[in-house]
Amino acid sequence: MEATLAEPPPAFAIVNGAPYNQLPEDLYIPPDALEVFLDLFEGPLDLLLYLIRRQNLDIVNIPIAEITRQYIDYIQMMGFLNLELAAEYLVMAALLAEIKSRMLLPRQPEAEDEEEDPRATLIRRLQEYECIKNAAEEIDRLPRHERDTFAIDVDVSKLSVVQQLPDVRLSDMLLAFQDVLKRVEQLSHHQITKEALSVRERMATILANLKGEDSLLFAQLFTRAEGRHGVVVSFLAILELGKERLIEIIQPEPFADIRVRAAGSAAIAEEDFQVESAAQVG
Amino acid sequence: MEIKCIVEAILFAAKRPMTAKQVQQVFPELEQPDMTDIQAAIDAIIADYRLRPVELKQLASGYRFQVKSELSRWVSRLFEEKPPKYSRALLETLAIIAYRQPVTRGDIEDIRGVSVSSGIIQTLLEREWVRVVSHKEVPGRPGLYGTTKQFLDYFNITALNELPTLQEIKDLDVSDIDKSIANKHPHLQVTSESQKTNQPFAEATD
Amino acid sequence: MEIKCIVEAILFAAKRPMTAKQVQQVFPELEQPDMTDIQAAIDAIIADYRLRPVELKQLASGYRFQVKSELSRWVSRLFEEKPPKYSRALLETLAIIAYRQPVTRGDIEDIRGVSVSSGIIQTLLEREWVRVVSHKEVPGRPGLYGTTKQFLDYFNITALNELPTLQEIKDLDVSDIDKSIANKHPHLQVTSESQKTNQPFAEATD
Repeated sequence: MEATLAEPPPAFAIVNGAPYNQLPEDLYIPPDALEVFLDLFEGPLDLLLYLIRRQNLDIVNIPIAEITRQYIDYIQMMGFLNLELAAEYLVMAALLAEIKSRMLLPRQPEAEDEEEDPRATLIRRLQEYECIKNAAEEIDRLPRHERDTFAIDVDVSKLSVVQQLPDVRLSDMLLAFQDVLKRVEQLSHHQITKEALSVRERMATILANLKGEDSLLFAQLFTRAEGRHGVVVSFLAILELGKERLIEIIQPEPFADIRVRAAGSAAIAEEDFQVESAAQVG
Repeated sequence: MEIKCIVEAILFAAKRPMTAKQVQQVFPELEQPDMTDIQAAIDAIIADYRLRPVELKQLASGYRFQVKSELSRWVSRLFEEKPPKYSRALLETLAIIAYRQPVTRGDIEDIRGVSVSSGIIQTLLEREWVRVVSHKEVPGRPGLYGTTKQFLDYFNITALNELPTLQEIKDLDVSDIDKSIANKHPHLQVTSESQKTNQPFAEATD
Repeated sequence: MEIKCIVEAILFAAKRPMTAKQVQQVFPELEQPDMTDIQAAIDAIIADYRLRPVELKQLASGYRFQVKSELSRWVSRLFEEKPPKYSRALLETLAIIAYRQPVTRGDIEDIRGVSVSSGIIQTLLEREWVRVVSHKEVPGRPGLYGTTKQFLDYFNITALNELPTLQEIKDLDVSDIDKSIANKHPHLQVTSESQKTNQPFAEATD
């Protein structure tokens, strides 16, 4: 199909001097060929260029009236086939029609200097577009990576390489946090409570200690060596963890040892208990 | 160890183009050869590989070893994925940016006579072939696009002036157009031309 | 085109070791050389590169061009470029984990008001600055993150409460932060100079 459209024009393409009494050959292309029309042409300038080039015309010498007729024939055919046409094609048709109608009017020499001849504008645009179109084709022919030239890939995995990691300054981190705090203050529903940092740290430590343990004795969460301050920190951490439902503090019966376990293990224990009781009922 | 040997190893190991300066800086600080020595080594390596299937090629962002294009027929068969194909619209947009930079999207559309899809600009930006170099001080402050070194690298050239030269656009004189039309196509100016072509839209919308 | 030339190009372009058989199969079906020719080409190439800084080496899974290990000392510096800086998002995430631990990723997102990429958490885990201390008993059992001993070591503190309090952070301005840390922990002032000196390569060459 593409070949049909792109084929050099038949004898009728002899333009200079020859009148056009018949529709361009293109219009006898089967309709489905025209459906590739929009893919084939990159817009109205491209179509115009095609019409000009297929007749071996010089852009500067194009017979505007004839090219206009051919162009509009094309556009009409598109209309008949109900193919969706980009607005640009219609704008160009209007421009061509305008140029043609101007040419039919008698010349007013004094007015000519004031506004540019629309033909000149069109011709300049066609030239500019053709230049770019050719340049694009030449760029396409340049040897390009992935198609014509290929990266070499030499193995370097055997080399001993130490990957350096980015450095962070504490002040950078604190400044970043300052921004967070400012943002949080603006959103009133968030509140960053001000527990002492040692408490938050201890909370994480206690959770980590509980990991993999069924439960720990309450007393095991305190270290005598830390003194009174350490005990207070641990105690506050346990309370905070309880409040945030991250741990459970349990005492199976009065005066028994208080135990602490991670919230997860509690859920598992309950499941076990339910299974057991079900078994008993059964 | 010979400088040339080290330079060659560095250029083989680097997975990107390297300038002579960058090669120099790979050497430990106290052992860095002069730039002239680095350059001499590079030139010698280029000569060494002249007859081999790989070459040390100078690109916009430095020197890179690559398989010569004469071998693409065989080497391309190594990869299951076909190399990306670029549409005419994309190549034309790229050409306009390359030859007319800095340009806005509007400028591109003026030259091509059709709108430019955002997909095309997006693809060019993602491939890092073009970038927004500035903004035009008109309403909307549209981005002005220019090409990058990666674009030159990809097409195996070192500078924009190695692109194919644009054919010159002839200056035109409107009176010439009239003359040439009048001389060569006398029939085109007669009124019989007005026939059916004057009402394209009425017909087209039927 | 000579067989050796094509084989060499294929081995340079392949991103993996290639057996002689695999090399043969890269040739178009009707042009495939005999295995003996392929093997002869490979042997010739190995000989050609004997004195160069790269070599064609036979590995368990095939032939692969490698930079010779003698050049490790020079070439490895290629990959030791100054590492990129961590993003603002990463620093914020790290600070939130430090000050609000134990927290889930959801908590961090709530505080920051934007989502936290898994890449950030991954990086922090890989640097061993944070760890999963437990899981929260809500649907999905998200991990609860806390800081590590390595985090304290990296920032040269012995316990978290040596960090400025929330109130102090709010009140401080940029220069004060450095000062206040410097006063409390004079050793904390990390200067960019000290980073330069511990480039691993400098150490390696000692």
